[in-house]
Amino acid sequence: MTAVNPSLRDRAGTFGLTPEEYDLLVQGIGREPNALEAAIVGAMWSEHCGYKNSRPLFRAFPTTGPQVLQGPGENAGVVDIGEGWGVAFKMESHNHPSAVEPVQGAATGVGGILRDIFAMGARPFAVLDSLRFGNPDSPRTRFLVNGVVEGISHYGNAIGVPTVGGEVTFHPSYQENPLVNVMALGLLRHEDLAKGTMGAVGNQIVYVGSKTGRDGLGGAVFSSADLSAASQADRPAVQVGDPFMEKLLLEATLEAIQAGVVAGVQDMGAAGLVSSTCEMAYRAGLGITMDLDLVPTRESGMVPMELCLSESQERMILVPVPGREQELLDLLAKWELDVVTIGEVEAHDRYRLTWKGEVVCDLPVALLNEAPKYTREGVESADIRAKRERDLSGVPVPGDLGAVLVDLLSHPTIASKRPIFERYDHQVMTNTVVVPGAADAAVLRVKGSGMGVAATSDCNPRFVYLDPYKGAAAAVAEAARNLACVGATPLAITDNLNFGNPHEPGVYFQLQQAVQGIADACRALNTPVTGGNVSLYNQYTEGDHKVAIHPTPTIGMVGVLPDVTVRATLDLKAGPHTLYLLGR
Amino acid sequence: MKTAVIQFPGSNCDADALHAARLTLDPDAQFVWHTEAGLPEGTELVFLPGGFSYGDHLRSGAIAARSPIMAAVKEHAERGGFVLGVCNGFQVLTESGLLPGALSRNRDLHFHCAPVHLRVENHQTAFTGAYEANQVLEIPIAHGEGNYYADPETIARLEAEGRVVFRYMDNPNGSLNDIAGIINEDGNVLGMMPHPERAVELLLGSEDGLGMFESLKVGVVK
Amino acid sequence: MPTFNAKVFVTLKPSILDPQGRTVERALSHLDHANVAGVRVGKYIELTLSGERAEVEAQLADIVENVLSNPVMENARWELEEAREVAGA
Amino acid sequence: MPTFNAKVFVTLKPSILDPQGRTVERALSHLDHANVAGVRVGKYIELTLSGERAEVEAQLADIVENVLSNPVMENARWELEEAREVAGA
Ligand SMILES: Nc1ncnc2c1ncn2[C@@H]1O[C@H](COP(=O)(O)OP(=O)(O)O)[C@@H](O)[C@H]1O
Repeated sequence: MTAVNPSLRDRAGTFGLTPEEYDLLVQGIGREPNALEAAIVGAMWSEHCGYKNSRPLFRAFPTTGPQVLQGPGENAGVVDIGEGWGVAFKMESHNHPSAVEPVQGAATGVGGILRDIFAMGARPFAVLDSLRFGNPDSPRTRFLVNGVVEGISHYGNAIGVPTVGGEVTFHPSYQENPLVNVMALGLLRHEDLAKGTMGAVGNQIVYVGSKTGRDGLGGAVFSSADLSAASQADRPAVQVGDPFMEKLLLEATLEAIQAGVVAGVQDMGAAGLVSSTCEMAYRAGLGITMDLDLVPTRESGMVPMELCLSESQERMILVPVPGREQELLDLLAKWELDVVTIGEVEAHDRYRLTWKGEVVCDLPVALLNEAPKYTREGVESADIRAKRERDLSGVPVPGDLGAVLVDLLSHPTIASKRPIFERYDHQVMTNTVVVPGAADAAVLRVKGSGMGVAATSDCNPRFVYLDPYKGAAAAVAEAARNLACVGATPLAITDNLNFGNPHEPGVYFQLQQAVQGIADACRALNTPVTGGNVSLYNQYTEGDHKVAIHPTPTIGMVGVLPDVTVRATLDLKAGPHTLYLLGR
Repeated sequence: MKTAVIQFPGSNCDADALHAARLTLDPDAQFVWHTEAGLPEGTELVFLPGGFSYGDHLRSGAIAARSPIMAAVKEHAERGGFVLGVCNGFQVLTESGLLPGALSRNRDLHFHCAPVHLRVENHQTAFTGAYEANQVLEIPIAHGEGNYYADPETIARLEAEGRVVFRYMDNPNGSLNDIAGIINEDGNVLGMMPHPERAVELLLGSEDGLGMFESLKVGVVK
Repeated sequence: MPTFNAKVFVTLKPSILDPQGRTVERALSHLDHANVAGVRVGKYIELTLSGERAEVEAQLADIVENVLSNPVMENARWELEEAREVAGA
Repeated sequence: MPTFNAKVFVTLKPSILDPQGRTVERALSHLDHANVAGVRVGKYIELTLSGERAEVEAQLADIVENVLSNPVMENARWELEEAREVAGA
């Protein structure tokens, strides 16, 4: 083992751990960790990987139903749409990267969610993007909108998956902290459903895709002592995506899964190599040993911390079916990807890494995957409550309602999104039956069957701000209405919970209430939650303190049309028509 | 009509092209991988599909134009075989010299995906025989680099020889003379930015692309 | 007022992935140029500015840093040269 | 075998409209840089080649002309320089 560093506790924060969490770790392993181990635990226990603040709330979600082929816990949820077909779908945020470098931040957001989909054995066939920006008149907002749309368009168009829907809203609370939530859907035959598992003892662990660079390590998380000599300036906080490489990875992965040579597969996303292999080992209930010297690198002199936590894009872990290793390697090599066997599954419960012949990490798999969970006290902000309860009867009705209507219609949140969705290829794959703008949900046909799949993403954050329970429930209801309006039966949802700092009682209250609202609405509508994503600490500076963004629980919903030729769009057809108003 | 759809590693309309070709021209249409040295025996039509053949790094189509299969495509064209290049396929054709000119970034620098209206400027080609003179078609575009450029002499020649086959009614990208599609001197190689393979089924909005495939089919039977 | 020609070179930082460069390199090696390595694709921007040299230099530095490149992932350098009176281009 | 560093500059021909350059120019004038004109955006490519100088020069000329630029609308020029023995990167 590398030398034990007794002062690590003092800088636990640089690894994303509180001193108390550090003590938990020491207790769990019966010794002091080394810096690499502390960093690995810090990454695995982060909100992004470990959901330490949000998981306890998720118990409220309904997650089962006859239509659910795969519920939460895998790379993506999967629903049965009939005739042996399934749809894998999930939504994920790339908020912080997009605020720093909008083009690449948004592009790699698309890349990441697509990998989650094809890791399930599904061919990605639609993307939706839900975007929130600040004041529409500010130059920074224009820069961000243009960059984010450019990034999504660049990645999605190039890889050839249509972007078929989404939403764009503007509100000052997102001025510093734009939200970029991307949802993807994929189609699979039931028998091709793949899982993120290491399988059984003796299985090989195969690294495939791009080489590993120092991407995504420039954040403030680490003190420079833990990283190699590369200067801070050269350590990019941004990752650059390559849709061309991802296309190769997609085709190679699907070919391998369909050939039946894959026992387990997972994408390397946040916390890269570590989180993917840790989670796969945990699902198998087994230990692994990997040799970090074998990881393909893009730069020389990379050290274990960098190899483990790099967030270089377009990389996957594949576990071959025993006895068919060579078949898998040959198949992958054809696509000119870097392919290396870097480790093996073993009959113990440890997560072991070696480097230059030394064991540099030896931790229990379970400890890594079982982050401490926090349940906090939520308290509604008195200020927001007052706004909600404000008596509106005294507000004067404007005289010229026509002018008000024009004002409303010209607000960028309400105005046509054509300039945005025209920059996305929404027709590639020739399945898009209801295109953006034609309805509030997109409809795609399933080639080889008469069915259609519908998808939408929705959330009205102003409503959630005023009443997080009702607002979040309303987002689910709106999504269901949007599906019903194209003629689809809603099946299930994925969610993306974008909130402020959960340590603030007011924010925690919003999170709690919103989750309960989603859960109750999903129960009522029989649309279980099959997956989701959490993005916390979204805040902006007001005077000398931080204020949370409007709470934004984005809902992505998927539905099915038994006969895709029977569908509806929102345009008035050749009249005369009678218009009806439904509902209360 | 025996059809081969060329697949570059970053092609992404390859499956769409194959689907349309099988629906309209040849139930046995096949993919041909870019590293192949030759086309399948008896190939009559080579379909260069849209996409981002090599990530479209450098310039669209630039690297694809230099791949092994393109030598075979050139021979096929020289023997009088039909070649249809759509979108990125058009870019590959100009980059490989099978068609004159070049395609550069759209005037507003943005990618555009939308249905556009095209006028059939020459309905007496093997690709357009099923259309009427000056017929207006609705066919989708989806590209970021479709701005056709050639030097003035080349443009004048194309116009004089009736080789501008399709013209935009409302130019979406800045193309000179509103050019949407052109044909070579011998009339067997056609490149166009709009996607006829996306317009062969009413379910997806338009059937106006069908005429191209019907023209080719009839032409061969004739 | 004098006029200056500026040339600006924007390159990705060395440790940032350059997908363009990588693809071009791979394509070149398929084209029998296997002795080519380290391909990096950046931007080359030409512009002219009128004004006094000191001001133009400060202004150019600002433009390069804030408009023409993103310091998060790119490096940029520039050259400035006074244009000859009879602009012959 | 010696190694050479090449720098390649690809620019649009002067007669061709450069929408990117125009967009940058417009953005700059909105940002109070109205004294900036003639913005043209091109490509700057770095690569290394190993081999004897004469061969490398011929090869580079070929690559630049046939792969890195499109003579229909672009001009290209290049510089070649032998890399120092102790490659310090
Ligand atoms: N970011 C986006 N990407 C793709 N399509 C979008 C985006 N934003 C809006 N759209 C599409 O534009 C249409 C109108 O959307 P929107 O203005 O949000 O309508 P509504 O508020 O009535 O749901 C829908 O078809 C929607 O999918």
